Amino acid sequence: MTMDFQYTILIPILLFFSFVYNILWGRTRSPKIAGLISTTTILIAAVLSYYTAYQYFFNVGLVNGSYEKIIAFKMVWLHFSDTLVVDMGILLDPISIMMLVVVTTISSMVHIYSFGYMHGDDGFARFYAFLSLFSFSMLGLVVSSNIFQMYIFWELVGVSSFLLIGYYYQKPSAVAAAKKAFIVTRFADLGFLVGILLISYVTGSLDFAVLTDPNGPVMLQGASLGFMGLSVMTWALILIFIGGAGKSAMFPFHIWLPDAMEGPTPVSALIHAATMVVAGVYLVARLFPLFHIAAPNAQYVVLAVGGFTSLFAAVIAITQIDIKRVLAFSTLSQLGYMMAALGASGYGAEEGIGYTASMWHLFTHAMFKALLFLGAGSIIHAVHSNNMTDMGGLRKYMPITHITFLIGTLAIAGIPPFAGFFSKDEILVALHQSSHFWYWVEVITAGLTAFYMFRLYFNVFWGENRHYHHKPHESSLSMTFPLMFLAFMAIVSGGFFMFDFGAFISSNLVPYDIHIHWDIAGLSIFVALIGISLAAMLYLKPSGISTKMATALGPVYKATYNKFYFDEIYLFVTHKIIFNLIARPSAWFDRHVVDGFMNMLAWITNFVSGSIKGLQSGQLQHYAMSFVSGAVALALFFLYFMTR
Amino acid sequence: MEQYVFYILAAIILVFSFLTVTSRMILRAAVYLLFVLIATSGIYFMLNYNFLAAVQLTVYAGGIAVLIVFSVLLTSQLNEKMEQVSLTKALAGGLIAFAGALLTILTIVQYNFRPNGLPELEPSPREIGHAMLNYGDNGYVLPFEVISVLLLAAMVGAIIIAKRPAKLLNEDRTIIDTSYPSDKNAYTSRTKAEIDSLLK
Amino acid sequence: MIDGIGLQEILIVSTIMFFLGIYGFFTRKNLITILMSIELILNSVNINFVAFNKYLYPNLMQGHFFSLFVIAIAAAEAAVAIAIIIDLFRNIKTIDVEKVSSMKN
Amino acid sequence: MDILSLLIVVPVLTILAIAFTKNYKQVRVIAAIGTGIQLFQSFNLVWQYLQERAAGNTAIMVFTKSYIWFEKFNIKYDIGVDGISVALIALTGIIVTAGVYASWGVKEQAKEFFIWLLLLATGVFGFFIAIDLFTMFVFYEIAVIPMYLLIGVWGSGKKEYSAMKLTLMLMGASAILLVAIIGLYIYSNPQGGPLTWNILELANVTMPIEMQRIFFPMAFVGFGALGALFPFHTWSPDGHASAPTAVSMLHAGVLMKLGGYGALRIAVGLMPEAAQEQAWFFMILTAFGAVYGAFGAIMQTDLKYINAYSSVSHLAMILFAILMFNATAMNGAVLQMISHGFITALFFSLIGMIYGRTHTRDIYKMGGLMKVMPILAGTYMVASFASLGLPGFSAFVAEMTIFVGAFQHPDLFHRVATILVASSIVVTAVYILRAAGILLMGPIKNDEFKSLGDALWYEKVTLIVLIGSITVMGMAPLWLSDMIMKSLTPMLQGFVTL
Repeated sequence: MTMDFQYTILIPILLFFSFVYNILWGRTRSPKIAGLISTTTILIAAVLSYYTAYQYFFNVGLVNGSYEKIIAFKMVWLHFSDTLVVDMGILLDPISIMMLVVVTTISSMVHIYSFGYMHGDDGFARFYAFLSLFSFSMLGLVVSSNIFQMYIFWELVGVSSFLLIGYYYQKPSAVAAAKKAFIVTRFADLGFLVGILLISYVTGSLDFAVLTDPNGPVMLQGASLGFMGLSVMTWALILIFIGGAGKSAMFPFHIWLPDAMEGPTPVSALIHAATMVVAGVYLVARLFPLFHIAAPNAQYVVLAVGGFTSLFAAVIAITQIDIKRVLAFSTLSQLGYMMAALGASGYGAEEGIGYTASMWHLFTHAMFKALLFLGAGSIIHAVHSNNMTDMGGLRKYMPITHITFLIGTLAIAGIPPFAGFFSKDEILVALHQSSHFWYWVEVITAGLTAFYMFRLYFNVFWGENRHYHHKPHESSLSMTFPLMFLAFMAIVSGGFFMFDFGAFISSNLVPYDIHIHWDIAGLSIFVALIGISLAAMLYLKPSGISTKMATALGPVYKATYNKFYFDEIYLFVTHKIIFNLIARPSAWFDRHVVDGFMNMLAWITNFVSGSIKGLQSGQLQHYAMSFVSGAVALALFFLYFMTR
Repeated sequence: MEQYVFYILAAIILVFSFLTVTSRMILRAAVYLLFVLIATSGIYFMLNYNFLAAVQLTVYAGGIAVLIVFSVLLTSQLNEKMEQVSLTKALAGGLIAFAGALLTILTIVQYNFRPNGLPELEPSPREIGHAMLNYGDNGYVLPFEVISVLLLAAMVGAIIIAKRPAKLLNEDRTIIDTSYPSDKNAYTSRTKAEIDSLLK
Repeated sequence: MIDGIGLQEILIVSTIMFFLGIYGFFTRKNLITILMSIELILNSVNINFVAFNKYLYPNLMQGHFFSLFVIAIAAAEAAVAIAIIIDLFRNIKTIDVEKVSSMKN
Repeated sequence: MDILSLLIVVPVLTILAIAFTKNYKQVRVIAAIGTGIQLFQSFNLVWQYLQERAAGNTAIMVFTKSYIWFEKFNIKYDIGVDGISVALIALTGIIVTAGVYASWGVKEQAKEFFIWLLLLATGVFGFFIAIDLFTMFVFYEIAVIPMYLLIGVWGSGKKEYSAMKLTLMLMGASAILLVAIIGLYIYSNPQGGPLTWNILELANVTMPIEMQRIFFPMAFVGFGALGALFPFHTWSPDGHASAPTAVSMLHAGVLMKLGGYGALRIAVGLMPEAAQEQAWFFMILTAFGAVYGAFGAIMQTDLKYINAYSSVSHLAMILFAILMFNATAMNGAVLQMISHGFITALFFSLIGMIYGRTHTRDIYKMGGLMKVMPILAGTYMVASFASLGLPGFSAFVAEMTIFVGAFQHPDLFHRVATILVASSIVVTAVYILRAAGILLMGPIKNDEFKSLGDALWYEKVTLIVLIGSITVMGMAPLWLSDMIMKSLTPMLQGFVTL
């Protein structure tokens, strides 16, 4: 049964209009109107997305045992050549629909939340305009039918992220963070772009329908051509993965994400936790058949980078004291999980459990991480500080925030029956099937996750009661409602879909049943509980143990606290090497050597003319002398040389 | 006899020509020039061109030389020696002049002049007057008229030039850049000191 | 015709006179002395005209008349030149040819 | 009067009308009217052109007219347009209009200023419609010469030096160019018989390869110098820094495109064999120039210098793409000409407006302008995004077309060079954001700036026209791209199949 999905074009377009309205006229109108317009459009988009999901999964449903890829809309945007065409299209398949739901849901919650959080801010309209722009770009990204369309929206989410991180543009640190985020991701995007170029060169197509057809000719193209021992397709996919790694802040592009917390907290929740940062994961998932079939080496890179990042970020998260940074590093860690799951996945229904798990984790993570960030926002709003050293005992003042935050923490720690447990379990299953080394890495990471999250939780809500400037109070309904909604989602999105998620999303679109592997799950619960109890021991009641441990570990602690000095390394490379060793010399070279050469030509001309100018002295006698001597010489010449 | 007279005249011409161009006293140079001009008229006499010789004496030796002496008196300090000619300039000029003279003389000596041998014409002032105003063959009325117009023009010009009032004598105006708008130093390479020394 | 004197002797005298004038023209700085050098040159040319006329074409008068005209022109020239020199002297108090360069620049 | 000649006649009439005005108010009104008509004409031309093509006219050039004006050398006033020139004429129309509004505040010697400005515009229009090499060259010179006066008289800073440098370097280049053009003329009829300057006829003639080897580099360098080909670009930073706003806009926006257009149509179009033979050398220069210009911009502190170096980088891409000899890359080159024209004009107009308020162009002396002048600062931000190749703006379309096109080249060396050029977009992001960050964001550094006003109405006209063009082209590039692509096809037949 076919269905007309053309209305889906409205989902992004509405948001685009909201953006245009707010950016052009929002400043001069009442801020309330701007907020209402944005919120209304995103809510409409959310409703449309749910409707689409319902239609797609239940009305259209399975055709010959698998889900169809539906092109709901397609328009030629640009012809590069006869075969290389950039379309603007809407591709509906299980993962894009899931992303539609995730993005519109989280975005709606953030829109509502921001009514309270951003209340009274100067740039209220601007904020909502940028939120609309972001939602538009993100939705455009997830429904892309063409890799180039994806690249286009990829850049647009990058710029919305830039604008929102730099929202407090008068704060130099925010500006610096925005610039850093944009430039780092742009550098990674160069990899994406070159990857696209390679793919276009090898396959002659940019269309996902062609590129991801597992039986298509693309899977064999580019396999023969080699460069440094890897096939061209492998290189292309590694480059594309670099783009994804940049956006998902995988190691070594992770440095921008913690700094990005300079943006308003709702933005961190929306962009830097739930949606934009998973774009990299989504990209790999989108091209999954290509990764798995045409370039297994590239897929292994995905696994390794994802696995390493998850552990690396978890270690750093332990020592951070800024609550948003802790959450940022935990985001990194969880994104690493998703990447690793994709890297470990096989192709097919059962073998592709990693794929399903990754998407599932993406889904649940979006819910509980948005919840955690919004909760953190609520706390910051109340306490006016980001540092957990300024907090403690908040459970008494902010009951709703406390409960919802606890739910989120349990979810991320992987305690059943909360969402994170189920998706993380499937990821561990997938890793167990594929690589024991990375399996153990992720198990350890799970323990660390539980530890640092509960360290955060205990420090903020328990521990000793700090002295506050004014008594913290619970936030308004516009802020607590999204918290409660997301807490509800964080509970049900795992268990509720328990035996159903595989029925919706699988690597080859064929639904299958998934079930809990209690052997693996048991271990992960055990590790998580160890982490929690350790955290409780150290931080539930104020005790000096943690500081003692920190001093005992000394340099290790310091290195971890300073994020292993990656920022410094990057700073060194950009400022010392690129600025001072390339840019400054080339500017100098241009002014002095190239331009100097031109000036030298001018100088020579000037000099020569100055010298011969002496001949035109204006002195009659000089002229006369030249004239006579010339005449004499000519006479001599004609008389004595010409005649003989 | 005539031969020796010629040699004497030639010697006078050459010696005083040389002195004219080398003397550092300007009035003396003018007088030496006068001698040269007179000696030249002597040569004309010897060639039997009496009218021409007379003209030479009156116009040249009488008119022009006096004019020059006058202008010398008007413009120069008489008891002041002119500055020494710089050696390079003298050498260069001398060399060129010498080379030119040598070349010319060599050519003259080598060339075989052939007179046409026809009977000589001795012009009397009367014949000259006729030829001057004749417009037929051997008539010179056209150059004569042209010369008269030229003389008139020269006369008028000389009067006008000499009558023009002195333009700048006050100090705040420069001699060079009167036509330029403001920043005189932008357009001239002269320093203030140079201009001042010129004005002195 | 001068007895015992050929054309070449006269020409040599005039040539030397001519180049002495040239030398003066080159080396003198004072405008009046330059004018004198020019007179020397003109004079030597006159001698040439006359000598050629007398020795080579004694039946004609061209050289003679040319000399006359040259004398006339020299007079005119001297008059104008001296007027200019005097005017110059009144204006810039010098008749040094090297310093009179206001046309330049 | 035919539709193309009107493009020259109208500015000339405007100049005449301006000559009879009494004060600067009349001058600018007349200039605005004249350029308004011109803008309308440019759009009308685009419309007529599309109609003509839709009606099935497949000639290489349409609206052709020919009048002989110098019979002895067969020099004709030959005019005609194809998709490329139509697009560039529209660009010129828009930028001239924007330029007039950007110089609304010129009061000193306004009459002369607008006369020279419009004369420059006349030259540019003439250049784009001419298809006779000599006539083209004449218009080229008409466009270049007023630059000297415009910079030398109305400029700022080291204006005499800059004006002289610019004029001398461009004149030097055009001297070389003239030799190449005459070479083309002399070898235009190998069989003997009448020679021709006409581009269309020349395209059917194969010049002996030995001669091409001599004349191609001359033509390419001659046009390339105007298109800021490394190392002949050094006039551009100084020139732009000293030029008044509208002149910078016109110069960077339009005049420098003459270089790219000429290199495409004459150097590469008429001497394809030598072009292919020598492409590698110029490709190294242009690829290097693209990256080098971007790096050069990182360390600049003067807004105009930043933009001038950015132009060097972006224009190098145009010449780079032209040397790729495939339709996509060349299409990208033309798109980049148009896109860069809009963006750089926008930048220069903004810099002019900001400079007019703060009286400094040193970015370190400014800061936090976003708070003081939200419209100008916001527009500057938009211009920055457009310049660094963000989707939705024209530069993205152009650059991507260039990269994709260039990357389809079968030779590995070309593809590696493409990656090198593509990497310049990262550097672009660095310097653009650095400048925007220091200039617009952060705290306000100078208290005097707090009282500064935002954009005035005529400034808004300039900004809206330019931003509108940039976004329209960035969001709906298809018609433009296809129009250009169709016109490139006949030219590409001259190349050896790759």
